[in-house]
Amino acid sequence: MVNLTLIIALPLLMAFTMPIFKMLNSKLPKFIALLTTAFNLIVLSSNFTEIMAAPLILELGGWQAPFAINLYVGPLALVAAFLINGSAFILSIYNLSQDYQFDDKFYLLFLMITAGASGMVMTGDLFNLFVFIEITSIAAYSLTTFAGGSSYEASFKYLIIGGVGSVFLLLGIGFTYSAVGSLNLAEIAASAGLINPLLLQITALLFLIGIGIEAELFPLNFWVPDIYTEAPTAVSGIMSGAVSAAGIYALARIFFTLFPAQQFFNYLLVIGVITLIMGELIAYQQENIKRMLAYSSLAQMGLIVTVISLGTEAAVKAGLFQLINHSILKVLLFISAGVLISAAGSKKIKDLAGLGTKKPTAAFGFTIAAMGILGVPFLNGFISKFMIISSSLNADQFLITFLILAAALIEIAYYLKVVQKLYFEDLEIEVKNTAVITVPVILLTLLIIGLGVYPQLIAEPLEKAAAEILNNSRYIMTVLGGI
Amino acid sequence: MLTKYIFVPAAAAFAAYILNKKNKKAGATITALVSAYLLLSLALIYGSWELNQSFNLSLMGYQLEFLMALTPLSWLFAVLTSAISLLIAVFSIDSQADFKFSSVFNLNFLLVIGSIMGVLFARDFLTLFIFWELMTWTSFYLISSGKKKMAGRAAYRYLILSAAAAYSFLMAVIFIFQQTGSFAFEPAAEFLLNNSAPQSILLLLAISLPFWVKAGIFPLHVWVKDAHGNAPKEFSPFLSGMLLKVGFYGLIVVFHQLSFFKIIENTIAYRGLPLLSYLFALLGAVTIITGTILAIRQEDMKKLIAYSSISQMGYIIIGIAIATPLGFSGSMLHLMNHLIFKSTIFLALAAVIYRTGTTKMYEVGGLIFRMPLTFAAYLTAIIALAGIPPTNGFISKWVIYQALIEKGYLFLALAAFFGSIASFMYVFKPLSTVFLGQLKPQHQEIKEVPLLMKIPMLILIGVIVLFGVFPGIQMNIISQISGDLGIETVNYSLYSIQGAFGAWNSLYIFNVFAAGFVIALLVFGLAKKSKLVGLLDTYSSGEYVTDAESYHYAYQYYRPFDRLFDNLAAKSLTGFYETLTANLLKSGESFRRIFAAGRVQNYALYSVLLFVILAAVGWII
Amino acid sequence: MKFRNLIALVITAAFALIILQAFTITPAAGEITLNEFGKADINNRTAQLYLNKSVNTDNKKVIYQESKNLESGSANIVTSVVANYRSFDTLGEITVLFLAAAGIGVVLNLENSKKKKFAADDSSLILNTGIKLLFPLLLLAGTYIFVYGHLSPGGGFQGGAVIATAFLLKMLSDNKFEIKEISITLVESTAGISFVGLGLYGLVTRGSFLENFMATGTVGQLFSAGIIPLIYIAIAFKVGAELTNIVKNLIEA
Amino acid sequence: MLNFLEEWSFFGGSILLIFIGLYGVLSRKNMIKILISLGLMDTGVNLLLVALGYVEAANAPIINSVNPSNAAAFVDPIPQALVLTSIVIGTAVLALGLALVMKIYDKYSTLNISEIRGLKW
Amino acid sequence: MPLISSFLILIMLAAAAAALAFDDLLSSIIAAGLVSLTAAVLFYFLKAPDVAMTEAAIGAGLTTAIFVLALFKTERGKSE
Repeated sequence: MVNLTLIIALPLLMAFTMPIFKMLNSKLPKFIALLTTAFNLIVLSSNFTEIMAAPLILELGGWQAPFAINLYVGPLALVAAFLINGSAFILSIYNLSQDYQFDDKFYLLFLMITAGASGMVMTGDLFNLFVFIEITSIAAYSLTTFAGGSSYEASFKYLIIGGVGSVFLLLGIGFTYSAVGSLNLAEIAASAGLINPLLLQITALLFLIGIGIEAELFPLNFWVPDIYTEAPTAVSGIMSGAVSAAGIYALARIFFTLFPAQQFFNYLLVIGVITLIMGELIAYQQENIKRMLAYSSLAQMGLIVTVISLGTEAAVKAGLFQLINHSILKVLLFISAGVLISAAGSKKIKDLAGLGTKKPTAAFGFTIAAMGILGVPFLNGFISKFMIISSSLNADQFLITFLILAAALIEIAYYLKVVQKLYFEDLEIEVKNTAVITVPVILLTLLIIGLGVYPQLIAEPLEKAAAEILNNSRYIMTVLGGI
Repeated sequence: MLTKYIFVPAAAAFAAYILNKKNKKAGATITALVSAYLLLSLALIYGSWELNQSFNLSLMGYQLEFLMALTPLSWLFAVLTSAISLLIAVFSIDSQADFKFSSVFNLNFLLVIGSIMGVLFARDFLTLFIFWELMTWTSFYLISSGKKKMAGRAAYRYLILSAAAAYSFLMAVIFIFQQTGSFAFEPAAEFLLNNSAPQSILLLLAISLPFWVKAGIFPLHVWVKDAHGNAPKEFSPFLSGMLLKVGFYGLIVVFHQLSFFKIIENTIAYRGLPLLSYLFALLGAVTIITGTILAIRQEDMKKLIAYSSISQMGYIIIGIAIATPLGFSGSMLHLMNHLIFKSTIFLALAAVIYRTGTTKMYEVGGLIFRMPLTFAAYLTAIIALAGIPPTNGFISKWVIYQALIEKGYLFLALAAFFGSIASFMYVFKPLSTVFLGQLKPQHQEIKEVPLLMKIPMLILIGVIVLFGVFPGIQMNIISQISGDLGIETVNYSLYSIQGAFGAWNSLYIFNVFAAGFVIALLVFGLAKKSKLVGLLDTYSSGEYVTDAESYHYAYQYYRPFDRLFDNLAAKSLTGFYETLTANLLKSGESFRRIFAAGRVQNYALYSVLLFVILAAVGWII
Repeated sequence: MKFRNLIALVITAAFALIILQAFTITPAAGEITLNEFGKADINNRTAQLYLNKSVNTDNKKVIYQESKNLESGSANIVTSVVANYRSFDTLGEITVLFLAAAGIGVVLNLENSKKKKFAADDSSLILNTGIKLLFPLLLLAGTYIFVYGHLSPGGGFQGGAVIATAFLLKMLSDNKFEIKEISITLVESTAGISFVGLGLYGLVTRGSFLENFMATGTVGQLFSAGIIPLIYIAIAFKVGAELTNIVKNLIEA
Repeated sequence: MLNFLEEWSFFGGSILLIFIGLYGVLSRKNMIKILISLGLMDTGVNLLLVALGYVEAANAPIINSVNPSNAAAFVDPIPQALVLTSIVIGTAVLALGLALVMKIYDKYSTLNISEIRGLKW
Repeated sequence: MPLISSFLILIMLAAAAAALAFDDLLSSIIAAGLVSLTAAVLFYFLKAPDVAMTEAAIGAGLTTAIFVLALFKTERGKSE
């Protein structure tokens, strides 16, 4: 019932007024961020049943759907928006115990990166998608620099790659518009079939590169390790939990709706597998725990893209479930790693030895999340790993299944190294006191175990989302229904 | 209601964890109570084989049904698990006094028991996989709570190997699920039967991989030594007693219930046995030989006994692989007997470690004076291990020999003989170094272990002799199992087993030994007592010895024998696995150096390159 | 020419050739391809609806100074697209500039860094007197541009940029000219709030965000085109304040 | 013939500008030059977008006293609106990039990107 | 009209190439400013007055100013 545009409009309003809040009382921005993300979650859940029945079209500016910007919120977009605002909510709880130098600017940027990601997920217009990608990227450039030190280089590198990516994206939008004559995804999809195959291929590749950078695909994701390592913990959390999910959504929306040719899915399959294997192998080498988590999250993104590009409904459902699990687990991993790092005073894994006893909540959070990712039964990772293997075997891709399992094995190797160091080695360094993160850890652990023991909770939205993304003619019908 | 066997230990585990935080002994007592409860309720449901339970769940569009049922085989293993865990729990009430991770230990120990029950009662692959993973994970935590760095690495290697095997299991099982639509054993068995032979064999081998790893058979035995050697002293008996056996439970399920033998019946035979099962038997023989040779070389008592477990596993796999009635019952007998005498040995060694704090044999000596009961327990156990008549070890080895000779496999019989003869050597080494010889000065005031640790050892000694004299008790349940699995049973009575070339009457032999023992006792009692000499009052041909230097010869006990196999032991299999994983992961390093060279312009170049390559690929096709 | 640059040249050349290829495709029957230069067929594009202002209504004719109460009412069609049909994009774009200004403020962490003024010696006489003359004129030109945004070419962005250039020149010419941080942030926030407020008001009254809730008057009049001039005024202040903020940060870094 | 020259000059020209910009980003050592080439690429793309919307002998999409009615032929207004936004986004990104360059310069006191190897791994 | 635009495009491309080729940063910034300026005029030829004004004001004006400021805060500040 509550109009879903508020999910973007309200954070915008709060962001613009953040400097004034800061003048009123310096502690205010923290709580404003928390309240806004909480409000977003309430708005999303209030629309839950309605969207499960039929996708919602929200016209912006009151213009008839396909001829101006409209938001298309289907089950998939709702699930992704829940994921984004959920991780933002939990990270803003985590932020209550943190303090940043320019905290009004931090929370302003934090709200805007969440609103940008939600925008990417809900928009039904191509250029609007470009604008939201730019909002998310520029918020990410600035948020990374809050950690000081060499985060400026990481941010500069990401800016350059983001700049090149936006040029590709703009070229793609230009070609699509001048070929088809409209910027609305449904209208383009309707007449995509008539486009000359060569032009279609060039435009699709332009989009692949442009959005691939956000979706962390293989040759485009070298900014990921630098950014996730140098950025403050909350920023790495929101980037790996929410922004990468939005990137995957955008990639899926573009390729399932506009360019559903099998040839592009084969490209995505190959790129996804390479990202998976490369990510896992390099993650094993890392000594810096945040860099290890960064490579692990880009490997998981590769896994999700691989599974989704198999194209069958079971595969897309498995990919989506893995995306949800990955976001929850990664947010918990980054929060716990953040506390462990500030306790040990160094990002090196070998300095984290023996922290299990001194920092029980953070160590427990890290272990339960690592168990989740490794697919220990009764945790959410197990169900999605099972679904991934059965769907990829169903699409009789034996080599892909073997590679996925081999990658999972390497993953076990490097996560266990850290868990063992935490618990079964003695403490050498004196422990500094750190933030209290019991609330986020408890919330996320309940979510992990809840989804693991009773996944039926989100079975229905997943089924609807997978069905919706796969059948683009229904997407075209719902948007162009009137005309 | 079979799920109670899983949920009771699981619930008790968390209770034990919390209570143990306050009082160190609470955890172990709770484990003992739970195992006793399980043992009792299992005894009550003996015979009701139709007991089963299933509940189905539509999960994410998959119709999954979780089946559980009680079969004679799973009943036997469940009884063995709860019995051995009861004894270990009683033993560890006192022995965990100084153990830092005792609450985590009890939590995981109960979870391991619960998950083993889950594995045993599972009648479909999904439940089996879930509880198998849980068993692996909880035993991983148990092993890594042992000696600091080495336990971590050992547990780490154990988990990686089992995880790799579990994934091959998962892949094969899901493939079958796609063909048959369900995870249960029966539809899978008859699908595999009328499927093309090579594919079924491949599938079944993939399914049996985790069982081979857990059973510690030759190529996959690398984890056993480190895991046993470094695990906490209370967990080693369970690890080598029960965990290795769960692997055999799986193998029996694959061979008989999933009709692996029926499938390979018509494949090429070798000397009257399908080639594949002869290969498995050969693997068993090689395991015996390598286990024995490597056991002799060890200086750490727990590692030595770990290798002896590996070599004893060889006997069991030989029995199962040749699949004759004698062979099968021999291996089941040996499985039970090995569990009993191996846990006695480990408990005795745990008692030694509890008192002296070290696992190195050359650091201790002459403990017979201070810890006579532990010595007695250890002595009876190694007599059983070596296979000397009045004990149960002899019977099972005798039946396996009968089976081998009956089929005329000389090499396997030779390996079995070598295994049991050489076991004298590695068994005698700890006896002489730890218990005999001179008592080290610092161990003068060692006392015997407390009562609660004595009881399990006494019970086990009694069971060794009991089964040695009346094997019939074991044969009842084994014949139930072979009847259920479709293998004809060996005829037996309470105290005799009919082998291929004549029966074995254990009561008669026991009387002879008892008579001999009595006579020896009389002679010892009546004869003149020998003068008690101070241990360190050593006399060495006129040379005047001032300090209390002991002539107790313990280090590198069998140096001449070891020199024979030095080059063989050098090429240990673990080295092979280490190098394999090392350079696989080194490729990751080179991958990183090529691509993440840190220059942002390279990154931008790769994105444009991707565009050009994909355009070219699209243009060519 | 270093070897690395050669590879880069070859790859970029290949990229450019592929893009060029997109223009040289000869369309087979019924296929859509890019039209040649100057041949963009507007009539089956959404642009045609914007030109006829017939998205919700099926209006045909838009006559300067005559047609009344059209759906968008702005004479300058580009302004109607930017501020009315696709005003959500412009809102997004304003946020990008806002985040960039905030980001620069953080990166150069101005608040506690000592005020290092621009080291240029006091600039030449001509520059000072010229700017003293030009400053008010530039402000006037900027205001004209964004106030007449919906009638003649120009609008919020261009007006804001001109105002920012005026302040830039002022700051360059004399070092004592100091804009307090508070005033810039206040202008920025109020302008942002008013833009989003307009959108929310549209949402509350007309049911969808950024919907025009005022009468659109006759095309070509100053007071016409509903909320478009209001939006453009808000945009002008916001862009002006932000660009001045960016320039001020760069000068004082 | 003239139209052919015009077509090739606009489309070809803008793509060449993108090519120069992209080559600049990939090859130049100096960080400010990289940002300049990024700016060039943006200008090139904007030029291409507007050129795609150009109609021969049509006038600017503004109804004023010169062409009072919408019956006359107009150029496509949508690419112009898009380019308006993309120019400002490009400038915002460049400004942030320059601020980062200044900060990196304070630390490494060089603008040569190959000497900034802080993030080895 | 077409001849002038082709000529302007040539100037723009030359200025762009010069922007990369110059060693002195200030002259390459000025060359980039020239590119934006010619682009603004070209937008005018493409009947896009709004875009021309934006490109002139923001592209040529402010961006060049920002680049020069950044230059004087880094390299050029050092050499003086």
